Amino acid sequence: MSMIDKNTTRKEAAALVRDGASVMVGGFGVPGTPFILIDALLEQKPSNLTLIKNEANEDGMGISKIIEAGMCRKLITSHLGLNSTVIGMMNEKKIEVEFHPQGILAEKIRAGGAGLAGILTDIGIDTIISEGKTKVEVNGETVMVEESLNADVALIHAAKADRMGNMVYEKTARNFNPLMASAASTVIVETEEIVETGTLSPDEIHTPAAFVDHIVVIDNLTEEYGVLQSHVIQD
Amino acid sequence: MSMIDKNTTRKEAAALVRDGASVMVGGFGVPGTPFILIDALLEQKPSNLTLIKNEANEDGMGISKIIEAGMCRKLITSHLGLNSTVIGMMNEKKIEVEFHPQGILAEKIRAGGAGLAGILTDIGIDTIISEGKTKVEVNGETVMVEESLNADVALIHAAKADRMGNMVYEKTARNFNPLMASAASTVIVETEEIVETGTLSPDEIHTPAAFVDHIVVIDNLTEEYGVLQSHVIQD
Amino acid sequence: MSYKTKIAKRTAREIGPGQVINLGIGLPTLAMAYLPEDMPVLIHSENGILGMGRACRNGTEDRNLIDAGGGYPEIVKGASFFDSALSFSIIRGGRLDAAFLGTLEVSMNGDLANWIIPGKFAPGIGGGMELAQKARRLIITTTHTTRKGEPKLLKGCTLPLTAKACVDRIITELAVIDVTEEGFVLKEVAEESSVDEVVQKTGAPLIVPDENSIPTF
Amino acid sequence: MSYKTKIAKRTAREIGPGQVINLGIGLPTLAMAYLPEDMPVLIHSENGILGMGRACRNGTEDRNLIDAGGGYPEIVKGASFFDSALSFSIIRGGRLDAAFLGTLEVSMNGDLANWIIPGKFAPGIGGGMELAQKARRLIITTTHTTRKGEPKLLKGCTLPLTAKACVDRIITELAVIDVTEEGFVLKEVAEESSVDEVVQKTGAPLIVPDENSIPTF
Repeated sequence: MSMIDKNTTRKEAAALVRDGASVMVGGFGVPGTPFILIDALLEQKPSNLTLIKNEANEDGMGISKIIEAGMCRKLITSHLGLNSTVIGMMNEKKIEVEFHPQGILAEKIRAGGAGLAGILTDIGIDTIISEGKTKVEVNGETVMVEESLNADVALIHAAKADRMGNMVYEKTARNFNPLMASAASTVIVETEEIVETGTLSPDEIHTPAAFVDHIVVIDNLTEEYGVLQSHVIQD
Repeated sequence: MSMIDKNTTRKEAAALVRDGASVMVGGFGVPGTPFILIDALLEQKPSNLTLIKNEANEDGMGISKIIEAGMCRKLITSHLGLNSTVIGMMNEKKIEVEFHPQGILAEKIRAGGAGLAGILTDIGIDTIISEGKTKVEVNGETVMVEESLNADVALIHAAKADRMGNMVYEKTARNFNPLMASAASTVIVETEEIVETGTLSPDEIHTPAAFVDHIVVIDNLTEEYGVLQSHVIQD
Repeated sequence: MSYKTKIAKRTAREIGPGQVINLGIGLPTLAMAYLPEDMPVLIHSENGILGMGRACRNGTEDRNLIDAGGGYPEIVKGASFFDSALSFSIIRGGRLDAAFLGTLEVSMNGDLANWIIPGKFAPGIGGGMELAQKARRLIITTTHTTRKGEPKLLKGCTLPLTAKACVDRIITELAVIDVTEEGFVLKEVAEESSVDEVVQKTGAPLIVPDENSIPTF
Repeated sequence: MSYKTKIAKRTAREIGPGQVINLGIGLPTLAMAYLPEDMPVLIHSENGILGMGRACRNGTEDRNLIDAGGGYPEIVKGASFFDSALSFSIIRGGRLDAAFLGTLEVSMNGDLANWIIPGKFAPGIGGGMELAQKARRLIITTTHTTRKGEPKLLKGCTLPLTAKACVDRIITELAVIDVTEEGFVLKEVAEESSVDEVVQKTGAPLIVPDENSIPTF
């Protein structure tokens, strides 16, 4: 089985993201955000992107850099609470932002990965986010159609991957990564460590190799991966 | 945290299943089927049950014994290919059987656990299983509403659990177990091994403790858990 | 004692042994510091933790371990990590005994408005709607009035709703108030306050069961 | 060579290095024995395996490790186990390069009927509908005719459908036939057979591109 080896360079990986592409980006805050793949994208400079991510990272970090560089037309996200720059760009209509409840965003992506057309939910039913959404009756209750989300490319961060693409995430760096890894046509993984195929325990693999197209090994983590001092409690 | 201990006896666990209850039972074939909890149910003798399981085990094994004992009114399942007894009972209308595509059955249960009203899918759209199902248009495509499934009780088999209810499954014994563990009001787990809380790795827990209500430790596996000689290749 | 400490201490008393709870960002999170050290409770965080502990201090932070607000928590024995889909299955599936959220407004029928001020504040939704709609018990922790002194507890919300008829209890620096079918009911008054003050600062009718026997906190 | 061996050997040649495939119960599974030993291929099983190997022999069976048909398989390096939801995400999400299924009938527009004979055989659905509808390529492995000698390849299916217009290729002991927009097209003929026999035993028009240059197998 040693012939399956999905290793590639960050430059080749970034070249797979075309102008106008939809791109899912893993991460919830710093953990699980593929900062080095994002930096490769910044160098590649595709334009007119639709980004799908839980949040926009914080000002000057991660996908905020892509948005600040004007490469992103639309952002599909859950909240921007910690990023005043992107909120400002949204208010100035420099970027279109589509908000979803966090778990519904997760389910829409998961549904895309699971080959479903969508899910039915009552979340937000009595609020403005229900406006314009298709309603269905299920057991006498009115629920909303939330269509599944897919993307051209997913950028994923793993703690460990084998050469075939089996992945393991660490702690809260898991978040949206396994969902997005299932929902994109081309799945690019950056991994902190690559191991020989067969060394990960089959019961402990979080994302099976079938979902992964390309693997980029990141040897030296940039500063962005570290503990964010602004969130550390100072006694 | 040592105060949380969900340990109970098989007898007390079985008594939680009332006449007329809906009961999800983990397992796909032998692996993951909670045979000892099923035996406890046979002794308890609740009647008029609705059982939800991938298949009906094989003749004279697992939930087939409950069905053969006349305790089951309705079976929601994917296929009965290896159980001629239950197929016979179905044909003689001694039991009502509702069939779903295997992955749709899994998704309906998962949707129940995820607090969704249902999912939208095109699986079976051009077949007799689409008859009578609500249809919705999503992006110009006609898809079906598959309502979520919940149950009063789930009977789950784990390889290992800690006292708080975190669980780990082994190999193909995982199957429907994590899905059903999320979708029932009362979740009863039989585990081959109980370990002290804190000894399972947080990244490798398959089902978090929040889903589990009661744990039964099974010390001596019955014969049913073993390799089925009828499926072993004889050279 | 600051108003934050007052609210946090009282909030901590809502949490019972064996419960699975979610503490929203801000005021609710502060309650964690006032839980008994040995309280067996499983604290959930939307980003994929069950079994969150107190905030890290003194350099014990882990770059891969944050809470939903971006802080660095410890974890307890028996903690687990999972993806965002499973995380919200715990919420929407009804496995949270209680959720605690801050707010902008609450109405007397339990409507919650805490995510948008048209034209001023619209950072997105996060997990708030799902916590509000699906926790078995929703407790709001908030200052009793806005910074301008205007009531946050109202007959009807003026801001876009987060969720309808979802609030069970409100804990402020002045009072503990339940939302019932009859409207707001005063359950406790702060030692530093009075029934009169609470009634005056509440923007809707407040049922006071027996003025002389309202417990203090 | 038995008809089973004939079909299994030819089926194995459909599988390329690096592919993710699912081999249905029965005839398709037999193909595994004819894959080159070192072929890097990931075989999926509905019950939660990616990276299934050959059938266990001589007591190496593991009570916790079966395939979707109940047999005891080995696993290859790089195999993983997962739950039934993720297992079918691989199928419905389009990550299977090919699926191989047996059948009762196939129609010339690619309809598949393999799960029910009204009044006689209705054991349920299993994973068949999802494999048929969602694999990138669906290959049917079957005897060319029923035990009674009646054709299984028809103008239109008479039995309830498993899925509409889903079949790409049919491999029998007599021929390899593709389903195209024009109908059935003969691609290969078994050494033991002839174009005439295949045409005669096929219950629908069969396009024969050039009778003298049809490859044999």
